[in-house]
Amino acid sequence: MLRSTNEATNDLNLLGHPEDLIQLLTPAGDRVADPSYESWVADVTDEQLGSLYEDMVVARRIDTEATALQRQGQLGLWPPLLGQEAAQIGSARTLRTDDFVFSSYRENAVAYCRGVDLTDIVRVWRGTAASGWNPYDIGMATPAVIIGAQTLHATGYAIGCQKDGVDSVAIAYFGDGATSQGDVNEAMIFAASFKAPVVFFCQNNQWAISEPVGLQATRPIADRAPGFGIPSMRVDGNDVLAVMAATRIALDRARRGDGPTFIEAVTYRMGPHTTSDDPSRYVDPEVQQEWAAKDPIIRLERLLKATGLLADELVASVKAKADAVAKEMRDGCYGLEAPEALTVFDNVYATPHSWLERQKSQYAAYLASFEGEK
Amino acid sequence: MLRSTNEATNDLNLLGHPEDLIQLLTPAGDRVADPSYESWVADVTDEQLGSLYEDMVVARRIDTEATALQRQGQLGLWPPLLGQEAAQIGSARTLRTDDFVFSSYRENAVAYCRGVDLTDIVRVWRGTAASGWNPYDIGMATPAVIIGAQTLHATGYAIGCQKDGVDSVAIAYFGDGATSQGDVNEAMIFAASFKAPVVFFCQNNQWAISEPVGLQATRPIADRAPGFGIPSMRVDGNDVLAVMAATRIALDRARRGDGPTFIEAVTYRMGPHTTSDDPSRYVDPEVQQEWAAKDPIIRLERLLKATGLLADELVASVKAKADAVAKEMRDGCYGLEAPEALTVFDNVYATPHSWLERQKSQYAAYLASFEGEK
Amino acid sequence: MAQQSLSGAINTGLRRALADDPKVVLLGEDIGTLGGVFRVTDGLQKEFGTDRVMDTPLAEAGILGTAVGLAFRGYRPVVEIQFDGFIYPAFDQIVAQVAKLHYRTGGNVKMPITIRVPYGGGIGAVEHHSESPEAYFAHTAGLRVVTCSNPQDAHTMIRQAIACDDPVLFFEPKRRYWVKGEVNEDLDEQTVSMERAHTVQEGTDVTLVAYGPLVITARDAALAAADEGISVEVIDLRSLAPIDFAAVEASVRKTGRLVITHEASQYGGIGAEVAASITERCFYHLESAPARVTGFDVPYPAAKLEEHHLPDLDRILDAVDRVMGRENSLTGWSA
Amino acid sequence: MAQQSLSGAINTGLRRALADDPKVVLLGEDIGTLGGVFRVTDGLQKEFGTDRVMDTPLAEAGILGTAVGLAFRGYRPVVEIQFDGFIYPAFDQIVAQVAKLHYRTGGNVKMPITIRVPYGGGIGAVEHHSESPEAYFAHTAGLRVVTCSNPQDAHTMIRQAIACDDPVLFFEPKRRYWVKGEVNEDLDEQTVSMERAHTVQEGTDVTLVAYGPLVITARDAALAAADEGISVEVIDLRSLAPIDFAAVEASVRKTGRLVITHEASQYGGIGAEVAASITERCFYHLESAPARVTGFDVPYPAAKLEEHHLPDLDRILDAVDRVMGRENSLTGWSA
Ligand SMILES: Cc1ncc(C[n+]2csc(CCOP(=O)(O)OP(=O)(O)O)c2C)c(N)n1
Ligand SMILES: Cc1ncc(C[n+]2csc(CCOP(=O)(O)OP(=O)(O)O)c2C)c(N)n1
Ligand SMILES: [Mg+2]
Ligand SMILES: [Mg+2]
Repeated sequence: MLRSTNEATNDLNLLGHPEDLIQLLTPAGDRVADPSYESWVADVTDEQLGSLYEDMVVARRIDTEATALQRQGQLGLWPPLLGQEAAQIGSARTLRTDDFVFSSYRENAVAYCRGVDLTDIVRVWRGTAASGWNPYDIGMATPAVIIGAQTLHATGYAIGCQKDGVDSVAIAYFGDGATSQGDVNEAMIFAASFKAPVVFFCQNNQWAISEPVGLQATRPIADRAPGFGIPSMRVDGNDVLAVMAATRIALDRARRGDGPTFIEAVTYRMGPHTTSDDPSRYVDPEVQQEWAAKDPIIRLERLLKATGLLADELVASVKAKADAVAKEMRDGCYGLEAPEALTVFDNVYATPHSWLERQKSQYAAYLASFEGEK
Repeated sequence: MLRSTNEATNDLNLLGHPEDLIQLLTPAGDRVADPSYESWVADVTDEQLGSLYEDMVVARRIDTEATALQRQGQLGLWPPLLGQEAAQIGSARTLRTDDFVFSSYRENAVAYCRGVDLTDIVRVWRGTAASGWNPYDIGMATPAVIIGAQTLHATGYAIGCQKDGVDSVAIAYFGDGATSQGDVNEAMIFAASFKAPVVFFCQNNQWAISEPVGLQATRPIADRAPGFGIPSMRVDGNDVLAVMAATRIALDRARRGDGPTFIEAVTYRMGPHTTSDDPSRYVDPEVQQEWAAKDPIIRLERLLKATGLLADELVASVKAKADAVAKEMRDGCYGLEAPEALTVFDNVYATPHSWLERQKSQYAAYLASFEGEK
Repeated sequence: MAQQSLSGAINTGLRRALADDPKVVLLGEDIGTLGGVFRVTDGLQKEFGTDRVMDTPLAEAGILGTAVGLAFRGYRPVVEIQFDGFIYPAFDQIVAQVAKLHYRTGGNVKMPITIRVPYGGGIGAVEHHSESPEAYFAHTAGLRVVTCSNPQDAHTMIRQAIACDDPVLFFEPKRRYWVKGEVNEDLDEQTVSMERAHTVQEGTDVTLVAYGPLVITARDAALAAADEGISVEVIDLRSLAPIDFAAVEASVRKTGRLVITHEASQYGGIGAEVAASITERCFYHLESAPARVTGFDVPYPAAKLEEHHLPDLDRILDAVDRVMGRENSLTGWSA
Repeated sequence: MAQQSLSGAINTGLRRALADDPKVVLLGEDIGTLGGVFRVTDGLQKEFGTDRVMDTPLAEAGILGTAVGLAFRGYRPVVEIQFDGFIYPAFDQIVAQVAKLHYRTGGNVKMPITIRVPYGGGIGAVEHHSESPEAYFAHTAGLRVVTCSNPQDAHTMIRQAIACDDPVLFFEPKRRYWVKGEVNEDLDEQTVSMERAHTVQEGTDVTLVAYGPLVITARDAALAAADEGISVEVIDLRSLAPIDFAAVEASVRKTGRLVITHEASQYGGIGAEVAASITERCFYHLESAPARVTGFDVPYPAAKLEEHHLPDLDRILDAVDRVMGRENSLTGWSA
């Protein structure tokens, strides 16, 4: 069950030294020839390039729409993913429906790829429910807000897949800040020991609220995993093709029974941490500008233009899709009402609970005591 | 405050790739010429070699004596350090009195080097006190039983030294099993971020009770630290000179302001986990034999013999010392009585506490109610 | 129907659970080859394999977090925490994840995780090996907390805990591991239920509520009290969250007096909830204020002091005298 | 004497502590450049430097464990836990280390660590941002637990907490951060003490015990009760461990009735200890069973449901009617 040092070393060679950043598409929109990775996306057709473009545009639209809804007071809070579209779409689009996602709160583009009902995306942020969706419907757990906790859940789920003898994979999404949590390190240790089919997908967006990644790590985050016996890759997180390639390599290793892989997707949080954050207190506008120039959508747009794939129909259909998605989400949001009072007692337990039933019954009596009043 | 990747890399080069095992004294008792490390123990005089020998013999004697006391029912429990004398003596003897040790329960040879009162070593194991000694008297915290917790304490203490502008160093002792705990990983992260003058000294004795190190780590433990930006060394833990050299390098780096260093001392737990453990259930006798051949004391004895330093006087004085120490500890142990009942309420708080005072007063009344009875 | 020790009864209960349901998996430190430091899982890895009985790396948060993932995948993880004092590194995973996931997922994801915890003192151990942390978990919505006091209950209850679709903290009174008793492995819910309190002995003057390691002590105290002409009804709670208050209430309505005992610290302990709830439910039946006989509000003390810290027969009798209005250690005491 | 908001009063309290004692250091996530997500540490890093006010890596156990080491070295760390729900990863360091080290070292090593925790609900937040975990710490020997309800107390108490040689959990009612009030920075121990309960309003019929965010609600309830001819005495506990029971007892001996309210879940909460202890101390002065008005025993609910979960004026008045023996929501109710 435990892997030998040699195997691990081979894996490391296979994946190259974590420090070089994998890139297949430059900010200028040029394809990069990289033998060890481009083969993993060689099958991506022009059409699929177009749909990746659509996904990213739609994801950004969902994000800006939700941000607007929060500004209008329709949502209590929203954690923008602005700038991280390639990291999320590129990875999530490589997953199979029988794979399972354990994410944090910012992975709404991932949820979109998993086929989430758009209304479900805003449910929790509107405060009308504890849960957005049924994890088993879309193969994605409801987000973990406790930083890092979900990485262990992904590892356990992966061990379960292993026991079931299936080649499904669990993928954990987490941030650069999360890598400081004990849970994330323990997840790597458990995953390595049991050779679990799990992918650790770290979106290094340079910030943990106001804390720069340099406070969490004094070396590239991808450097850590190898020490735990987990091969890692450091990929340009704003390059949807590179992200796809890296994720496919990781998924392939997991399905082949080679165990966990760690991916550091180097990207940037272009928006505030959440709608209640004020980045002007800590973000350097110049750095922000540098990253704006590396925008994931623009670079793919440039490629599509250059290769003549950005036909008017595509532009039009993408816009139409984005509008439709935004409208569906907005309408769904408006339709979300406060739940009935006594539902506050639901789902605490799966089986009858004498104490809670008594409490519920007493509160029902309390509510009843107001009936007839004004 | 944060170190750059380059610095870290240089450190790594400086310390060599963690995987090669540093050794200056072979099991056969031959000195190994290793330019990058032998210079660090070049100043060790023949006399000092003799006292290192004495320390190890005494440490083993303390250990066997305490084990005997447990067998006789004088102690409730004892965690033998048998086989780990070189790792503990070699490292602890390089410390200054103003350095501070944060250890686990097995580091009794370290406590001996710190000048602990011999009776204090057995106090806790006899169950007569919560604490063996005053940490400030010997620059060593009372042992942490919660695996890994002390590594963070050492890091915090080191940050304190940094703030005070002194070149004192904190050293954390922990085991191979401890490296799986989130706390130990967080300690490395904090130490790296704040460049704290702390030495992480891991005694890899191959076992965490019945679990082999392979369950905790699929690669050498020393491989982990570099990923966190902490240079590491992998040293023959049964070679007192190699351990000294490695520890001195680490201490020197810390004092120079270069931050934390990780040392993996590869050794073997020759005894049971504790006196209540039954290793026959999980230890392979052959492996045990292989390690017996690498005994830390025997190899130094061979060197001393070969170099004619093992004079009869030395042998005699060492034996006398060991006998004296054992006797002092044994007598001290016998002298330890159960504390007075009401002391159970002492030291819970440093300042008056109304609730606890009431509880104490009521228990005093309860005890008084028996007075006069038979 | 054979004699089994309490630890042996849990072992046979685990064996039955592993045999009956392929989704049951055991996780913990040293539970495989070694069979656990208390041998509670002895022989199970040999019988069911390393896939069903897994030794894990030394990290409690890792163990619980992994169990959560296994539960997501449809497994029923049974986790062993080696000693009571080592459960805290897993506190976040237990309180923020295990306890809340069913609620968080709108009831779609079940967390049928059983967390076995050898707990309590009286074995002369060093720090962290004798604690009673049950109140932390009883105060946490989403968790169930139970504890056993004899081999029969231990066997039946561990199987009920594993079969339960909610997460269950299963506290094992380690100092009673060696107590022997008849065990019928085929008892039904009606006879022994982890949710229902058990009246160990009937009485009419005082209701004495105990659980886990102190049930035996409480029963002995009741016998001693009888000699003094006091009829004590002893109730073994079994479930600490929720507590079977209907049973305790019925008893107190009869006796009018209540004494609660546990090893855990008193301040904010289970005893406080029992006293508060029972006072709420039958205030007008109470002849005197409920009394608590518990461990002191100190870190678990050195072995040579634990005899003072732990409630014993005399301290319980003293409280019985107090609720009976007889002379006791606090007669004439003033703060 | 200037008007300060509750958060501002803590900020000035921290500033004074940093200025008065060079050993005071602040540690936490986002407390430096950002000044904390609630701006409680706003400007302090600028004023005292990164050596005194440290942004730490994102790991609560790491923060507390580091604070322990700093305390060993003679520092007085003041730690900020960003939100109540994020304290659990540090639970082991707090409960097994911070709380026990003074005891473990025979009183030789002090742990003057202050753990600041913005807590409680009412701000429409998502999960883990509205919890009230005080009972876990109150049940832990070795820790002190306090909470403030107004700017003056906030300022004086945070300084007293930092000056205290014992570890102190300092719970800050986040939904009251913006409440303004007069703050005299030079008050002495006699006037405001974190150890002594404060009688917010005198009354003769019912003693209403509250703390933190609900003190304002309790006072409003008392005013409303007055209109119904019920005289309610409102007590702000301030210290939750230990509780100033002498003050509560004196009040209940006068009123004969007790209502306790807190946002935290009821089962095993602070209210249970108050009810149990007061019943023990003045059973024969009680006219009715102490009543508890608390959050439900559920994970903190979605924002749109929190109005039901949180005790409010009406629920408190309903309990006041209950202890007064007047008609109330449970009149005629049966399980
Ligand atoms: C255990 C825990 N501590 C603190 C927080 C508060 N918090 C929420 S998000 C966040 C920063 C997370 O940064 P990162 O992991 O990089 O993810 P990102 O927000 O950048 O996507 C913090 C500190 C939390 N949610 N959980
Ligand atoms: C948090 C925690 N979990 C479990 C234990 C029980 N335990 C005591 S020692 C030990 C093994 C430790 O192994 P290692 O770190 O290698 O140190 P060694 O005993 O080999 O010196 C375990 C699991 C503990 N003390 N603390
Ligand atoms: Mg980030
Ligand atoms: Mg070991």
